[in-house]
Amino acid sequence: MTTATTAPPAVPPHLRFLEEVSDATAGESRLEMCIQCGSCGGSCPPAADMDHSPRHLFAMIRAGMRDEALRSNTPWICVSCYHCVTRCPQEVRITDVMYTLKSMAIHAKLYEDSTAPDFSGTFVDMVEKYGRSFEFGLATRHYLKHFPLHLPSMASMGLGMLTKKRIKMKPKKIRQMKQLRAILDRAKGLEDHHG
Amino acid sequence: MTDQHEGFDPVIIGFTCNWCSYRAADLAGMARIKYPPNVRLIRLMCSGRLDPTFALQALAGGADGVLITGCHPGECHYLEQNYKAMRRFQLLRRTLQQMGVEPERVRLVWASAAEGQQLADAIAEMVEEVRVLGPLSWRGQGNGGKLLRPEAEEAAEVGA
Amino acid sequence: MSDKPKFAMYWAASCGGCEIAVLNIGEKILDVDANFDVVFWPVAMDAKYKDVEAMADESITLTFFNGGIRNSENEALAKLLRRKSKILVSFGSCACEGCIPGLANFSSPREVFDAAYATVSTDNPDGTRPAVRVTVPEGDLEIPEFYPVLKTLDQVVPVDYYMPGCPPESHQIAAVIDLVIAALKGEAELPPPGATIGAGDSTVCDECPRTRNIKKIKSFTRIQDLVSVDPELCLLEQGIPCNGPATRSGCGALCPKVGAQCIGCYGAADGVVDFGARLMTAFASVIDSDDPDDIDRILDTLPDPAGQFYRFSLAGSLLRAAKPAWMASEESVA
Amino acid sequence: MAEYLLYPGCSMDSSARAYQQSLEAIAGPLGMTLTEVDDWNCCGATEYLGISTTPAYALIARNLAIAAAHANGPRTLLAPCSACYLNLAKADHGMAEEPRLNANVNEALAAGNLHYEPGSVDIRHLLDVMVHEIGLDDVKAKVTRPLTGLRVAPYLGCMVPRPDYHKRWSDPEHPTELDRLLKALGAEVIDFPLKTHCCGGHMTQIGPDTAYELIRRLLQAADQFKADVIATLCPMCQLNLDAYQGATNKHFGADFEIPILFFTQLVGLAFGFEAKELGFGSEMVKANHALKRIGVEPPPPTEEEERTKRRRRPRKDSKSLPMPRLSGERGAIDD
Amino acid sequence: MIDHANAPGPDGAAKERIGVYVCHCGSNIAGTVDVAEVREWAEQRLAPDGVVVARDYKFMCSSLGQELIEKDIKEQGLTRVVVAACSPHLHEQTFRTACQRANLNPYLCELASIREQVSWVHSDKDAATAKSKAVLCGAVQRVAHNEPLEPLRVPIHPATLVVGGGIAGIQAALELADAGHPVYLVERQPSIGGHMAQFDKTFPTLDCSACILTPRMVSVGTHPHITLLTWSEVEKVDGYVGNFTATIRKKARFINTDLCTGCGICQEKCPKRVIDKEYEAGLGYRKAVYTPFPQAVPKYPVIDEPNCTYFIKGKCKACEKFCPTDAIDFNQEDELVTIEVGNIVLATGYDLFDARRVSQYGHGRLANVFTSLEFERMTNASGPTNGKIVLRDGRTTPTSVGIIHCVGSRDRNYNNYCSSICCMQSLKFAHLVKERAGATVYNFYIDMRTTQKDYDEFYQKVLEEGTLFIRGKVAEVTDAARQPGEEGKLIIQAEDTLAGKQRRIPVDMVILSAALEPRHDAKAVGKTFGISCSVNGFFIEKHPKLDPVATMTEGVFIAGCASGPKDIPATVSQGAAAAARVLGRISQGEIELEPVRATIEEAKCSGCRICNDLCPFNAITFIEERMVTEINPALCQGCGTCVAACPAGAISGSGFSNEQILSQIDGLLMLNVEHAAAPAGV
Repeated sequence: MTTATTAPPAVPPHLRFLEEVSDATAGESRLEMCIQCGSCGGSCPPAADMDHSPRHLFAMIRAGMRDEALRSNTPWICVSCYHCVTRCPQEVRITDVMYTLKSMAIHAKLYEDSTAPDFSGTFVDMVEKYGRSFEFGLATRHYLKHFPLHLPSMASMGLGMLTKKRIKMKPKKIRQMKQLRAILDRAKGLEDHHG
Repeated sequence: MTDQHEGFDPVIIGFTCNWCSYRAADLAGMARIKYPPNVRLIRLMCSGRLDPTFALQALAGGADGVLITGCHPGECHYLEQNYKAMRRFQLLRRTLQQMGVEPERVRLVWASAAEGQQLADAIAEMVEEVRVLGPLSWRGQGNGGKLLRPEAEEAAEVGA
Repeated sequence: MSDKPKFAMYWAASCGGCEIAVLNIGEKILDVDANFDVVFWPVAMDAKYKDVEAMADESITLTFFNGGIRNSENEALAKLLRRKSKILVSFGSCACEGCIPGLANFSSPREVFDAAYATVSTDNPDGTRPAVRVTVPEGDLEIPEFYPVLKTLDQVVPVDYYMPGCPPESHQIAAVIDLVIAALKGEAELPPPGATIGAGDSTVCDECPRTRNIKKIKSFTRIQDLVSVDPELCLLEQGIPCNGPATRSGCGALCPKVGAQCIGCYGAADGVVDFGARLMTAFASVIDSDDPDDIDRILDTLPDPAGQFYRFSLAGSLLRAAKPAWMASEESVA
Repeated sequence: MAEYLLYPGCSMDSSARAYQQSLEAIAGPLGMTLTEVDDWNCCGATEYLGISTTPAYALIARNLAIAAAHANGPRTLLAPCSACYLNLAKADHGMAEEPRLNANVNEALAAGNLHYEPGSVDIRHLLDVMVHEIGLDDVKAKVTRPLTGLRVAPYLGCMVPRPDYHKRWSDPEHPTELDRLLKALGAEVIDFPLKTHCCGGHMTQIGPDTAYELIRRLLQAADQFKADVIATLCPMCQLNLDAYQGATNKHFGADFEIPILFFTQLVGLAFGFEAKELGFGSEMVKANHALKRIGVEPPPPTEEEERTKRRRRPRKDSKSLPMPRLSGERGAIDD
Repeated sequence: MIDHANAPGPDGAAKERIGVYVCHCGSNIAGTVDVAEVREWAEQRLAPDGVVVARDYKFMCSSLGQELIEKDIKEQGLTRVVVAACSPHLHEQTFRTACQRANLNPYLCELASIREQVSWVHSDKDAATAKSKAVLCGAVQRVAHNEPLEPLRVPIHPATLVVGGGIAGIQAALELADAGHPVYLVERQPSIGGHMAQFDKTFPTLDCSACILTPRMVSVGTHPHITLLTWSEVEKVDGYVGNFTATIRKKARFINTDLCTGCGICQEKCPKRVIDKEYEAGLGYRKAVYTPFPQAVPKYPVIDEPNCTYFIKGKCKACEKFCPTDAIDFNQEDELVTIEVGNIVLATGYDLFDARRVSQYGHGRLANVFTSLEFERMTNASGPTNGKIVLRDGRTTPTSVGIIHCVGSRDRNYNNYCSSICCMQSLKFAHLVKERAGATVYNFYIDMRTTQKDYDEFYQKVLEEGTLFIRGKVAEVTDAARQPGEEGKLIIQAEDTLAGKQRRIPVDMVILSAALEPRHDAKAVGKTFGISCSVNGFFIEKHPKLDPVATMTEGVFIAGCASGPKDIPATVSQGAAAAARVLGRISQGEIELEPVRATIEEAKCSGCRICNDLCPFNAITFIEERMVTEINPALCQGCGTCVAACPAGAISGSGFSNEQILSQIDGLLMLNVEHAAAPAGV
């Protein structure tokens, strides 16, 4: 049957979180289709550093464990390699779900370690400021804040990069910055969900 | 739109195939699933039997809508005849549009023998849609028989 | 006045082609004269309506009535000639199913008038439109009322025989005249009332010499858009929307024979309820796809289905016959 | 001369200068004319999508809209950077299949008087075009200096072969396109098992330890298969494997020394260009050995480099490679 | 314009005398529909349309209710009957039979469903009553145009064609032949036996496949009632249930089977070694002239033309030189035989999923990754390794083996169905590896499905043997070592979903339990026999539960994996079931077909050929000589698609004629004249 059914039955509370995540995901998340086979967790390169494997995280989402799920570091460690996506036997949009969870976590201010959110934040700030990413500004600002101890070791590398002219000291800015800002502002206005 | 058709109760003639959609209707009955009484079903052996003449006859005879149903694509009892029904339906709809009959008045719905609920829902939905359209009054009549394209549609509305 | 059987021919909303077709029968026309008194034939001779009114009912043996019923005058004459005629033949496509004038049924009368009296090329500053009654210094003028739709002859009066074609083929007309003459002499049996005469029982393909195969159509194309048309092969198989499969035989497949698709002027075969529907289902049935989008793509290559299927039969079609519904929605033009 | 729109992406004129340079060098011989998308902006990498959906897509879509607007210009939008390639493709695909997204993004674009109809540009990666459009025969024909004897590990990374919305690659896990291209250049190509595995992506910035481990896996596999160089087609991969190779060695007490080159640089060499024309010398792990192997004179070090030169330990036999943390493999519970 | 209602003729009386019976069905109908009012209305309002009797009764289907009808037919001389009651699918037969008892042709009786379509689905009594009138009126208008019909009777030819010589086909053939009926068994390969002949042990009992299969093969080969056609394929099927004519291509064997003794010298002497992709699943070799395996039935070899040196180079003929009976015949050509059969059993089996498609598992790239079928051959005592479990090098015995379930099954990237045998097969493999190689075995599964008799017990046994089970779909198999102990091994990386950890397990050998897929040519074969494939590509059964071996095409049955993955017990029972259905038909001697059929009025047919491509049952044929189209009534299934398509209106459909349906439409709308405008000419 292709036609829509009449008023859908109310969603039981413990399922609302699953729905929320699905709705907030661009396209169909297909989260509800997960059969817990673990091909995602098995494929994930940085799985070892995640507190929950993606599969486990999905089980938690289904269980309605909102806070635990949004606190998980898993989405932040996801490297968007899409191995899980192409291998998933149920075609769950895992990477997109991870993006959703990140933004939901940011909105809900639910994350243990601020390194990743900050990095994304800083990156986006730069982009919104110049229209281009600005590696030098980004790296320095980010490293100063989060890995002061790494700085020395990084310094030599950074210097190397500089001498090889692989880092620009000054940011590049696009001409139509106004236009870009207008677009992004409108877009933010449209970003209704999980407000 | 609706208020202007106060108290209007549409009549819809539905064509079913003997193997899927008619059995879906039977199932809806056995399960006591309620749907509006505005639809009257005719049993054919297969949706492939649906001669466009039947739809025209129904509309000419005073029906406000025509519902064509059959087995899901790939599940036809006669292997592939529902595809032929689909082809005819698509051409019929286009032609009717030129004749000033709103496309919403002719519907194609696939329903397996197990889909009593879905069929009932589809019927309910269509009845409401047609109720809103009002009695068949050849709106878009004055479009000189041009094939209504979305943008052309309002133009036709005005012309009527 | 001799006691020869009387013959009449009248044109209502039509182009006059039917008359020419009758004249085209050549010396046969002399047989008509030999066997009939032509009592009323506005095209061929002078006659007054009152003369016809004066005749006794059923005093005209044979009347060929061509043209559809577009206005009150057409209707009046139809009723008059019905009353006066023994055999009333719905003559030609216009009378039988509306033909080209019937295509006006796609549009409201207002639009019909606009097309005639309000185009860039018409000089009509104060937008005058025909009205049944107009008062001029000389007094009141009256013209026939223009109906909201064109009707077929049998929608206003009972008809004895139908003779299809736009126009009917002259050899068929000749045959019919021979038949009636023979019948009058008691040498032949007239077909049962309501029958279609001067045509075949099958469809144009039956008379078409082109070779035919199983049909699978991936897209339609206008004949003029084709670089070359296969002279041997069925036109429909070449994607040309040929109405031959559904159109009554009798013309001898003239058009396909000369490489033009049949446009369906002979109407539908016996027992068909709606001509357009037959064409619709025939075309749809040979579309070679099971994918809705693909089917839509193929149908896009048939830009004017209603025009294709109802070119001649719109006024006689099921939906347009259901006129009251839409007449109600149409404000009167008079 | 086939025309292409080029979306270079932010790193091409900075960290991936060599990519840009080598691409410019070989474009001519390959019969490609490249027109840069006017006033393009950053694609948002993998960061913006994690902040909010619509703006992230709108950011990307601005580029698509501008590209599509290039009046009767070429339809093919070329992206040499993996992340850019994927983001552009992702936005195009997402807008095509998700009406809600399409509507939102276009409403946003309208604020800048732009509109994008999904599918109106053909987003392709440089490698895809070289192999499938220009064709290996044409490439072979241009080879004047075969890379004979150079063992290359073909490395595509993640974002080019996956998720591959338009099925452009022979396989999402083990595509053979890069292998075939390099073979066409005369190189000795190893069956690199990790050719589509992750380089660590942004983790070098937010969780270096995680990144180092991923980098180590790649270097180790390349080393296990005795590769002289790793050929990559992504600025991010190149940066992580090259610039962080030192840090990785430090972190694990290892001493990998595998130069990471852009595949365009190797194409350039095979086409007979000189090393400096191809941006050689800008890599952190010097490619000099590799260059010498195929008889190419490495570019002289710049004086800064002279100043900042460091002593390097001679390379040890890989067998005796000391493995860090034999308790090792955090998470792995099978040792 | 055709006349719609059964309007009064010149004599003032309607053509037909119609009886109307409205059923209360207890309160099922009467509860929501004012039955009395409906009856009364019919009596008065429909009298002009020929209704002479109208009654309502508590239970029309009861014997009393039926007698009521019979009585009226006899006494009132009814010529048509309309019963307003339940769905025709429930009681149409009942009332038709009642009419027949009263010598009224059963097809002159119509049912109007006012229960399933009115009383049970509507609650408003007025609306329900009004609709009942409309539905009844439709039936009355329709029945006036019903015509007396006689069911078609066709004789059943006693012979049966069985397609496919696997265990399903063998079973079906033997059942039929043992019952004394002639059987033609057609097999594509040089020998019957199918996949089962490739296996070594069968789960769960572990008895040797050859030991139980060979006797069956032999009795097929020697059975007086079975004509065995191997190295043959069905090319064309004409006719219909009871009377099929099949054209079979006997491919050239290049062996004169009358002379050949099957001594096997030709195979010994043949100098050309060929990789055996079929029987040995690519793991072993055969000669260019060969019998697939020693116990092959029939025993005659075939010459593999594309690989034979003589056919390639024009010289060699070693086999011919050494053949003691001069049975080699290089000039032999394909031969077409046509046979007459009454029924057909399709047992065409399955193809194995090409595991290389799951590239992350490395089959075809990593030497020691094997498919299930390769492994079956390896463990088979008569296989390429004489049953020794070794790595590709052919020497080394593995010390650790990983078995991966669901490869290409339950995966939307390949096949989203469960292949149903993989769990048990993988357990069998685990046991064999333990038994023969004593290696450590890991089974990677998503869900363990051991649902049949003694299956779970077998699972228990394998657990006892110490096989290690890891619940997790394997992510990848790689040769990229990451840590000590991984060098030179295949590493299976997966999430142990129960331990909640990603694990890397180094093994020497990996076995992929590949999916069972429809035959690559299933669609084409289906077309030949007039049956269709499901979304998954397997043949569709008439009813998945109640009629699993029949198809929508009368006289064509399916058995075994042709209709979906099955284990051996299920396959065998289906073979037997199909045979039983065929035997039923044969013993009937003839079969009755519903008379709902399409017929062409030749005078009207213009030979436009619009209808020629519309019939999936090949009932429509074009007669070139007369340039008209004909319909074979026995092949016609009565769908009416051609009736609806005929542009000349030359095709009519009995039971569902235009007149019947158009009148029913008018009848249904009669109450709504306020909306309607009577079509011109009515």
